[in-house]
Amino acid sequence: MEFSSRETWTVIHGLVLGTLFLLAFAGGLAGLWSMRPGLMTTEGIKERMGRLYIGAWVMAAAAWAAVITGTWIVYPWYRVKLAPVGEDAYAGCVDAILPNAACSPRDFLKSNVSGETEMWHIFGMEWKEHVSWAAPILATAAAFLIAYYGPRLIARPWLRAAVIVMFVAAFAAALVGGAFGAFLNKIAPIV
Amino acid sequence: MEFSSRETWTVIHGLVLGTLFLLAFAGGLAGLWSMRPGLMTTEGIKERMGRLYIGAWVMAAAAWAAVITGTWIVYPWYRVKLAPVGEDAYAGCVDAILPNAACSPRDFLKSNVSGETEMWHIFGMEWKEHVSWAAPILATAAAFLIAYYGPRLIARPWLRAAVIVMFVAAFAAALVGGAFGAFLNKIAPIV
Amino acid sequence: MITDFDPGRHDDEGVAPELAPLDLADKPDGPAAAVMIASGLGVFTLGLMTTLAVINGSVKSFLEWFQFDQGVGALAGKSTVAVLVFFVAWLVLYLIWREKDVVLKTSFYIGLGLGILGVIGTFPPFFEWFE
Amino acid sequence: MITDFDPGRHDDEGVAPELAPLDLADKPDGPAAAVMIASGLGVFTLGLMTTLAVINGSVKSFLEWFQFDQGVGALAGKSTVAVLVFFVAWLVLYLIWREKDVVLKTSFYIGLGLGILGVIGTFPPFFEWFE
Repeated sequence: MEFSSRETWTVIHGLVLGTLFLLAFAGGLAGLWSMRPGLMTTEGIKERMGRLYIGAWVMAAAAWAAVITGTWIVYPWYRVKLAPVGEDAYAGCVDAILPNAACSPRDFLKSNVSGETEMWHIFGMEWKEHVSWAAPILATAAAFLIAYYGPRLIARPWLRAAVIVMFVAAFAAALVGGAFGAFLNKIAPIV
Repeated sequence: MEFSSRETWTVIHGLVLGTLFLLAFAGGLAGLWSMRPGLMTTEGIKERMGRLYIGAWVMAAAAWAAVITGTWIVYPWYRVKLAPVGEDAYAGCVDAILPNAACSPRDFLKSNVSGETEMWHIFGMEWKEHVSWAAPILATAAAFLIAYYGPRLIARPWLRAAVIVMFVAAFAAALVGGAFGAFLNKIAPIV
Repeated sequence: MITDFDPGRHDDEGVAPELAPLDLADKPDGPAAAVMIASGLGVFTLGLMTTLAVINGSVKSFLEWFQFDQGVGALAGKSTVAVLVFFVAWLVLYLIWREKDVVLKTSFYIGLGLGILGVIGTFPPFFEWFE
Repeated sequence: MITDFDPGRHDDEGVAPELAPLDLADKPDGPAAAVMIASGLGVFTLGLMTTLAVINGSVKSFLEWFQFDQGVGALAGKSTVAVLVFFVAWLVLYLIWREKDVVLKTSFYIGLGLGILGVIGTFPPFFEWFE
């Protein structure tokens, strides 16, 4: 009962960091949402802010760790060209049911050997690999704004709303990345 | 770019319901944590409780939906005996790299055709399939307590702590289920 | 452990004055005790069924009966029985204790103890002892 | 849009009296405007690089240079350049606006607009037009 090195990295990239990101996002959003005048006592504000800072920075850190491990460790395994033999770009994928040592996930999807899978690469992976990088940028910006203004966000409803927009936009970018990542892992797992 | 019926159900079971559960848990825990005397104004309590009730019941509902779809839809695909031919219980799994039409995930893991995989079934799946059912029971009990006492939890710190224990225990049970589910899906996916 | 409901037993508004304007009705602790014990009992039943199915073939056959040919095996019975025990125990205790105060600490620890035993019962290294 | 820092421009403690006991120092809005615009610019750069790499082969080669033989391809350059633009723009604007007030609404909408353009640039049906 153990993981290969590749399985371990895909677990860290998607499952561990993804779970951490979701928990930090939901906890952070719940805290951010209540930052309105008249809802908390002074004591309550102090109690809240500590956790909100931690949640926001953990979310940003998880996003950075996820895109860096995803891009630099997992993605090369996905995209390596294993299948070409002479003129035939997908020779290695003939009869493949799933990616294997002669057919990378990208080869496998583009070869269409198991149905119309090409769009999973052209739309799913191509979007996911790029847009996911928006998540750490936006999460870092939101975390900075939360840390910079702190309790003052309570008195400035428009600013609080702007921070929530950035916070949720970071989540949306990560959701595209995470959902397509999980789907692609089903259709064409890293092996 | 589409899913088979089985892929769709595993996505609903693990990814959609799992994500919903995590979000509801983290948001709910953040709300529950702040239910202490002196932290919120009366207005703040009213604002908070609505979201806390929703979070707690969504968490319970997601847990019920996850264990019911998992047990009654996904699990039969996992455990069906496809491999036996005559005396040989795992004949269908010979040379299999992953589960296939002649070798269910359970057959595949128990056959050890791709390394020492038997423990993934004996420990991972056997624990996960049973203990996961504790999650909806505990989450429902916690949601009932939150709804029953409402703001009074603020004045009763011991009771609030007891509810948090049940809330986190529901999460822990789901975490065992979710983590082993994701791992098993890597080692021996439902196909 | 069980007493008549006494709305004056807690000073909630004294502990947290912010509750006063909400004008909350006080409620007996019986229904809360009911769900604490019932949820513990549900989880305990889960573990008990899991282990009993290993020990006794006819228990296993009984639990498999619940699968209605869906290929779920004994898990169908283990989970259905545990969920039924949870809801029935909750309902029964609720009806008995609806208007009573029941000591919550005792109820919680009973539930917790049952829950821990239940989780042990679902733990493979434990139930495999009986194979 | 840019003015000298005026600590009296908001009545935070008037809007939310619960802030008063915290005795918070007021801060200029410049650093916040900086991060709003810089993050928009970072996301915009991501989209721009993604689309430019499709249009122009030498841009793509330049972006691939960042992969240092790790097999990441042009994504290495797109992401590295976008992240550098984000941090450098943030730092530069921060240093310029550190002690200034900058109108946050304008800054946010600039950032939002850049961000939306950036996401469009990463959207495959968009950048495939240029193939």
